[in-house]
Amino acid sequence: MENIYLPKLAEIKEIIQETADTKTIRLTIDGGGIDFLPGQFGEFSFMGEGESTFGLSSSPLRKEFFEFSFRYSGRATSGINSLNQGDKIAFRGPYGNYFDTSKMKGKNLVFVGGGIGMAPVKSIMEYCLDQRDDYGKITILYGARSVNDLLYKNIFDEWKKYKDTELIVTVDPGGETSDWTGKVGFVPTILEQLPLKGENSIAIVCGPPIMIKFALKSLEEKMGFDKADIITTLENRMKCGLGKCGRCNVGSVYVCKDGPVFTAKELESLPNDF
Amino acid sequence: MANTKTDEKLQKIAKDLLESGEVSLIIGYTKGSNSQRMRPLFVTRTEDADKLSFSPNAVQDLAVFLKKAEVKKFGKIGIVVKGCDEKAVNALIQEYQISRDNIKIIGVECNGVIRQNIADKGETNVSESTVYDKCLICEEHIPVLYDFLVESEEPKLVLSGKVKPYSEIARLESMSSEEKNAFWANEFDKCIKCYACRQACPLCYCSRCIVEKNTPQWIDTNSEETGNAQWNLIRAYHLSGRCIGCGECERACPVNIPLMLINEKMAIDVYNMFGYKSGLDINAKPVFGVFSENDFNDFIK
Amino acid sequence: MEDKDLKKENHVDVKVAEAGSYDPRIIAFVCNWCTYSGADLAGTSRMKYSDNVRVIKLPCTGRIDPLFIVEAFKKGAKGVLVSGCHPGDCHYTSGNYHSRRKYATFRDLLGYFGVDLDRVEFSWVSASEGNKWVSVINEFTDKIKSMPGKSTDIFTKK
Amino acid sequence: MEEKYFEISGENLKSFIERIIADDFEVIAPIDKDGDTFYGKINRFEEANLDILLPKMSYKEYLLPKTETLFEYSFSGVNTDIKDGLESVAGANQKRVIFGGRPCDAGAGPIMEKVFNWDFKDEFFNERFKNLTIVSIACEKPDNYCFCTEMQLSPESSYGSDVLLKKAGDKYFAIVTGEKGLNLIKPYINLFKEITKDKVPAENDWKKLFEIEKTKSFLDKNFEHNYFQQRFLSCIGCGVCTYTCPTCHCFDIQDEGNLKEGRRIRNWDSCQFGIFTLHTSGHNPRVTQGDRYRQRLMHKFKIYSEKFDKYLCVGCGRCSRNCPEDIDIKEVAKDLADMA
Repeated sequence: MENIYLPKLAEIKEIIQETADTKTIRLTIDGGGIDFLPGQFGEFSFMGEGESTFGLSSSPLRKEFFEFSFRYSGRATSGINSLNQGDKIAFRGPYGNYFDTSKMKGKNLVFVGGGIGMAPVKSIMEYCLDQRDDYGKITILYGARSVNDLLYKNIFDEWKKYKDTELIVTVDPGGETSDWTGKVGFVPTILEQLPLKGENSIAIVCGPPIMIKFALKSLEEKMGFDKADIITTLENRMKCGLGKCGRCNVGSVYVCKDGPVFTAKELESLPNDF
Repeated sequence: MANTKTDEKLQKIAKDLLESGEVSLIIGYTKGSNSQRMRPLFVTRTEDADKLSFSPNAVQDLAVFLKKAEVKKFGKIGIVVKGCDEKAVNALIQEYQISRDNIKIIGVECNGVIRQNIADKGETNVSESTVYDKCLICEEHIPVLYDFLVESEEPKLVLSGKVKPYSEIARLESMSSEEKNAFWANEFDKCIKCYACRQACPLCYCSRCIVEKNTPQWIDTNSEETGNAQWNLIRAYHLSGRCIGCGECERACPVNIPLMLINEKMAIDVYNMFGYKSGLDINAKPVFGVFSENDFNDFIK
Repeated sequence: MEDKDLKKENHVDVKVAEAGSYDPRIIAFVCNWCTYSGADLAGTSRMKYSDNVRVIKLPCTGRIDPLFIVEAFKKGAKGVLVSGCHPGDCHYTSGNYHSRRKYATFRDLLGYFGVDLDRVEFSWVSASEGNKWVSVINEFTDKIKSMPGKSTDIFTKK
Repeated sequence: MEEKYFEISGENLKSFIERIIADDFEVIAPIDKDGDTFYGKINRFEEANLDILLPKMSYKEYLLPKTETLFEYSFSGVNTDIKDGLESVAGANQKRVIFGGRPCDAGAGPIMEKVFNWDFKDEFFNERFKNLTIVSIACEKPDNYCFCTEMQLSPESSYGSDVLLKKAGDKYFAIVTGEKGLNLIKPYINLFKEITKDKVPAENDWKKLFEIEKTKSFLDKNFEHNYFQQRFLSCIGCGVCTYTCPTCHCFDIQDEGNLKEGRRIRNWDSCQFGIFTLHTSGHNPRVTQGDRYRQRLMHKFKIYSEKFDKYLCVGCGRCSRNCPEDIDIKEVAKDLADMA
């Protein structure tokens, strides 16, 4: 008999302070990573302060550890925020479905991330970068409110090193600094300026609901992406992650079990309840 | 069922208000799911005003809807209120939750409402043994403030004095702390933390309740003895000196916790200590918004 | 103090130092301007008072929400003291007047729920009343110590 | 096991209950309390109120307690010790009997079992469900709020009951639906008289007021319909409907504790609360009470049946009877069916 709510203890190997209120935490269980697929999520907690749901943000192919990124905002995250390297964090997972990478093989890929929504994108993106030869051209568009809100700044150069891979970073108007060399503009606006075509391409989009809404529109209407070729991940409020607690359902879909990864086509068939 | 004179008067007032554009919504009562129940009705079109009605089964305090964002959107609102409910409207005005200018108060004279659980079993008689305790101590059968008044056709409530309202309060006061504690522990043990008491209360209007705040977690989330006692204590405290005694919390409670024993006790004590009764005067300052240099000081060293 | 350390500190244990001796934890919420200065004066004057008390300083008694009292009981305190400026002396003019109303009501409610009112104490202690602070603390501690095991507060698990 | 049929006199039923109590069974039955009727433990047969249609609350808490400890933790130095909450649930209360509930309440168990087992197995629920023996009594007179017939059950349905009693004058017919029921009555079998199926009176022809499939087909197509916002203006979001519902099972997971020790618990929760779906970012998919009541209808009459082939409602009508603002779900479901 197994208690499905019982977490495992993972050790914090490294904490990367991404922005003033965002951290990436690198974990190991029994000295190594865990088996998961890009797009899946886990339940993380510092016991006594409650669980929180975060997408796993590292590439599943990098077996020696796994990562997640979070923003310090409430009770559970303040608990996790207080932990140091070497401390233990409680983890359940991985849960949920994942990006169907077989469909993406050989195609051009567009990754669009906004703010902390870059975390799940990073997982699938690094997964593809790790197997760079299997895919066509890769375009990464990442935007945040301001320069100070950009995550993963320390690994931008690493992403750019791969062949035929372009990284475009943008910040919202007003969020730029005097030495900012990237783009300025909202993600959907910048997206429309890129020379992208829907043929033989797959777009992966994650960010705040408003960004997703407009980015999907740009991809479909301006660039001719097929709805089935746009993939996004929903970030509904969750508690159990196991399809029991009833919090995340949208239509007859439990986001924690049937999601969080959906194509724009699938989203279209769901009621507007997310 | 045919319209009573009260119903006709209500409908006329509502129609006039809607037609003249003085209000865009009337909140009133209409016949409910059985002959012994009334339910809230939201009238925006004059033709629906014919459904308005009133009876001794109109137990709900409609002032509770004034705190809802969806209802506030309507702007100018007319509301049908009994004397007790009207005090809630006053308290909301006093606490700047609604503006007197945006509200048309349609007061109905009320001679007591029948307790819902016995009405459901078929009780139709309005008497001192069938109405709520709040009706027995009611001093506002005619609302203290109104724009329109609909007089009652019901006979006045006859009080023989045999039924003692809230008699449990005196019994509780005479108990030792251990006995009181045991009494409330037993009551709170039933609590399932559905927060219906909060939702049904016209004066619990915080956009984020203290139980929903978790940094720090003031009230334990469990619905066992600890969490339940904390919740019920803080709920009662936040309503002390504010509760107008409509009894909606107790009526909504699915596990029958006698919440009015707490609210009423606090209302009595606040009156004794500070001479203040809630909801009687829209120009009065709320009791905890002011102070007197001569306030009760005996408990402080 | 870091958030994390604060939490550690918050966990109040009932220490049983030796068999037979009862060492209850008492929490005192005091205002910054009067009582805290009074306690400070007691300290600098080398007056001795019971070490069962943990003092938590807040700007004003007006800031001491009754929730704090519940929180202290919840975390295992056996007695709670709230102390501030004398009427008329409030640094913010009227914070203590407002809180007096609140505490009178809250204390009443606690009593109605069967919390032993001997466990909750209120006092006015000014910056010059080091002596009063010492006597308030010592008397309160003696009172709490005299009722070991008799816990009627309803905030902790039985 | 095939169904077995028995006859038992009123007097023997009384001795049956009293003997199982004497044999250390915990018997939960409707008892009069606080001016209403609730499920509670009985020590004597007479304490049970078998005339009442339905107690105010369902007996859901014996399957899904209002607060349940999932595990306890303690920190000692760098180590974390975890005590599995299942240990205290497993094997506990094997001798618990719900007596005198109605077919609607009994139907809730197997319906909820589906969500707790569709992929991950929730052993907390399973253990409690496994250990609960349900002896229900068929209804003779459903009231205006009842709609079990519309919900694919009936006042005489044996779905979910281990033993269903049907009153006939001063005796009862007992339908034993499976091993669990048979095991309960076996030691006291001399109180029962086995009969053949044809001796049990046939079910009445209960009339339906509306077709629930029609309600569903309305919900399928009309997510944005104005009806929800208008009709549920009168909803105050108290959640009494969900808390008294025998099938509502949504829960919240919370931690209680400090840096030394504590526990993770799950509490009942309700889709009627504004913060139920509130995201950290401030975004809330269900802003109005209309959105939230619609979700309850959707979950009951559409979502659950699409996922698990059963409607998440047994038609007990508690949500209607207990609603402080008199929202009658039967009336609403019929409205929707009529609009389809």
